[in-house]
Amino acid sequence: MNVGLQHYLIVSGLLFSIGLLGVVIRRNLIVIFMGLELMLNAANLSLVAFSRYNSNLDGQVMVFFTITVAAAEVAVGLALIVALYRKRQTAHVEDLITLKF
Amino acid sequence: MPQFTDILFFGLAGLVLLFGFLTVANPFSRNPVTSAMFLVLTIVSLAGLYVLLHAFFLAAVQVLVYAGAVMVLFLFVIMLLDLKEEEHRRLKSGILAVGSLAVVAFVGILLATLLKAKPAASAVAGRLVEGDTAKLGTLLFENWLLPFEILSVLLLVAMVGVILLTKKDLK
Amino acid sequence: MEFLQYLSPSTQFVLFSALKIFAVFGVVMTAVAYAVLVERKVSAWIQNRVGPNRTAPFFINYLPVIGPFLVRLGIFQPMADGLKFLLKEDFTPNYVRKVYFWIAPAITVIPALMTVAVIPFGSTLGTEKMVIADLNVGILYTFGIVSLGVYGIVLAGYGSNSKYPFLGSIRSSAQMISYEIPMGMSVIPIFLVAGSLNLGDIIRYQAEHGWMILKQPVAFVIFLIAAFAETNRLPFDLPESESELVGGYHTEYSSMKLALFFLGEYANMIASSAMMVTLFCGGWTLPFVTALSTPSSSILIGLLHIGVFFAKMALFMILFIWVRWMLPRFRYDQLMDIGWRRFIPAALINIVVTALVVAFLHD
Amino acid sequence: MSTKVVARAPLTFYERTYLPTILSGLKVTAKHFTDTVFRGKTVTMEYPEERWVVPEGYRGAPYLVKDQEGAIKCVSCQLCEFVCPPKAIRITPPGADGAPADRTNAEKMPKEFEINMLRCIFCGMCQEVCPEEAIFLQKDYSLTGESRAEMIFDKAKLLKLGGTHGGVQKWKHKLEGAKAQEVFPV
Repeated sequence: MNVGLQHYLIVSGLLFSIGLLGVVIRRNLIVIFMGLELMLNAANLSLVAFSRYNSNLDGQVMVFFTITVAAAEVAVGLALIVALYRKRQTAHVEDLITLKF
Repeated sequence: MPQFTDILFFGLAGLVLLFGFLTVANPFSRNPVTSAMFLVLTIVSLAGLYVLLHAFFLAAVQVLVYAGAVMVLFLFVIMLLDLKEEEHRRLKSGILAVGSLAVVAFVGILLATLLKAKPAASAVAGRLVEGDTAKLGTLLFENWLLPFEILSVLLLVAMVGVILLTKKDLK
Repeated sequence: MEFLQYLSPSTQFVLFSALKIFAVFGVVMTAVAYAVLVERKVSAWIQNRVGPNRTAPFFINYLPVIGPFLVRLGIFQPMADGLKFLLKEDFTPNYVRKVYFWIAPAITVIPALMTVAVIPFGSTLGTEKMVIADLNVGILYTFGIVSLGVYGIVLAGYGSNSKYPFLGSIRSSAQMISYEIPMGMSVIPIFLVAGSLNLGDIIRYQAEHGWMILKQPVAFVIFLIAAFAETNRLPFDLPESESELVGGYHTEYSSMKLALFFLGEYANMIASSAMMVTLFCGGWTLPFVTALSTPSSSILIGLLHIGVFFAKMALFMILFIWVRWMLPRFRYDQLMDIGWRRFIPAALINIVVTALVVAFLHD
Repeated sequence: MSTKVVARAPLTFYERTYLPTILSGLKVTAKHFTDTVFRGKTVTMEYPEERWVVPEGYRGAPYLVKDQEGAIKCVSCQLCEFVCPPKAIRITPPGADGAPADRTNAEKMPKEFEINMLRCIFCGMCQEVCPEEAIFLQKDYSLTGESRAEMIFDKAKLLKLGGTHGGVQKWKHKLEGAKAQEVFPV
């Protein structure tokens, strides 16, 4: 059996689902954030695989951009969580039920 | 006889999925630090998969940026926020059941689609490209120059935003 | 050596790689042990002391003149040190987070050893290249692995579950992340000049066009100082600053686990010395000697190249040790100030200037 | 006004590059390095081979001494035992039918004289109080042993370690003085 594009896509899909699972079942903001990171990484994997099997480097450039955006996103997201924690002393989504601070 | 790279693929893919699962739903510990550490392992194994796909530059960047910088940021925030409470909270079984069901359904749709789709004819060995740094750089600075520049502005904006957000008082 | 020709290329590759890995691992481990000895000896000499001069195995008494001389140099001290670390009580406080407490020392050591893999420590020995992995993205690999070294320290602080280690680990990881940036930026001009990320190519370029240290002195200075900060050596040893933080992240550690932290620190020093030799000081080449600056199939010359590399590396190691007694420890804000407000702009300017020069000369 | 404002001159650019500090550090360390390695100037004393010259007035372990004629000076008066703050000294008197003193003009000598060196605090009170100048703090400084029992020094050991100590031979001179006056004191 030869490993091909399909195998990579399946791994990527499963990883995406795992990230989704984390977002759905975990109630901690930071762990939810990690789930998001997993989903981004899954997308990256499929992009790299497409790039490899379609002989086109554009996919890798895309991944490069994704990684950069993810880094920026994590920085902003974590800053938000820290700011939230300062106000509310919690990072648990179930405790954040008011609309106004 | 399966090729060496195939064995590597299955090993790494297994590790990626296992570590990924332990990141979000570790049955033994709900400590966010443990989650973060498993996420690091996931990322490093993913870098291994990138190497298998001959995307060496991306593999290095993946480890450097994700594992080296982003995840340390995560760890910092977790450690400084003192999230002990998380370990004692009980997961609500209703959420757990519904969430799992939704995800399983999602996986079903995904797999059904992927297995139905025939891989393109171009996806064969021989004409595969290398993730060479020089080629990637040329591409980045010729075809993708505008997005690249926009991205740098985005990073700057993020930087300013983060500093503003985490400042204690904005006077 | 006849039988080697009957093996398939991939088997040969595996065989030679394994050999090289074992050789390099052995050399690095020995070098770590003796770096500790050199550290103790040089420290002693700078402080008008004698240093370790007692340890001797029983058989040394039978050697007439050379024996006492070796004992006086402390040649056998590393063995005693190693044995001591192995035999000491391994104490785990009951309040620590056990898993993290146990894996943190290992995580510190592994990246330090892995960085050595891409460094070409010689030209060729026979037909075999003297580098474990001749990667095209060699330097990126190194930086990636080095950035993983932070985890050992962060987890040591988190796992110890007490104040001083935690403060030490926070300081250390902030310091390491901060200095990775100027360090990474400082090497970019080298790739601009040499036109490759492969360390072997960089050495070849230096053999032809002269050492990088002459062409990129600013980059060298930034890299050198960032290397001090990355390896947590004085004057940047804030994480373990014993006068304020008791011992930083190794406060709660003892015995072999503590030894692993030291091993990681010294292995990091060795790796960064090797990196500086490779990037700035011509690797295994020597200028003005043609035989020593071109790869050759002769085993003798190959060994000489390795010798040259190790001699240069040893000089850098001694520099690392010497600086420890030259400068007092920086304050934390000074450390961050130097990293962010001096080195990053300097490295950026260096990149821009080099890029302009390269572009100008290229056309 | 007890406070004094120190005028701190702003650093020049050259000073702010840390170069002068680094260079002076290099100079100092290099000087010490060459001094040690090439000229052998060390401040270390390599202990078992080289011994420390103990200064006058050092208070080491107390030992019993003999006089010039090799006689035991101690007369078992037990003052030292009484005065010893940590009660490290134990003297067994000879008793009614014990051996007589081995020198003239002394009534008795101790049957056993023990000093527990683990208890001794080297205060020198025994030396101070001794009317016979029979016990002296010596200059020993590496007093070690492998068991507690070993560290209790008995009479023979104390005498052996103490050696002879001239000093004033109180009773001898008293005797001579008395003889000169033809009054026999004892």
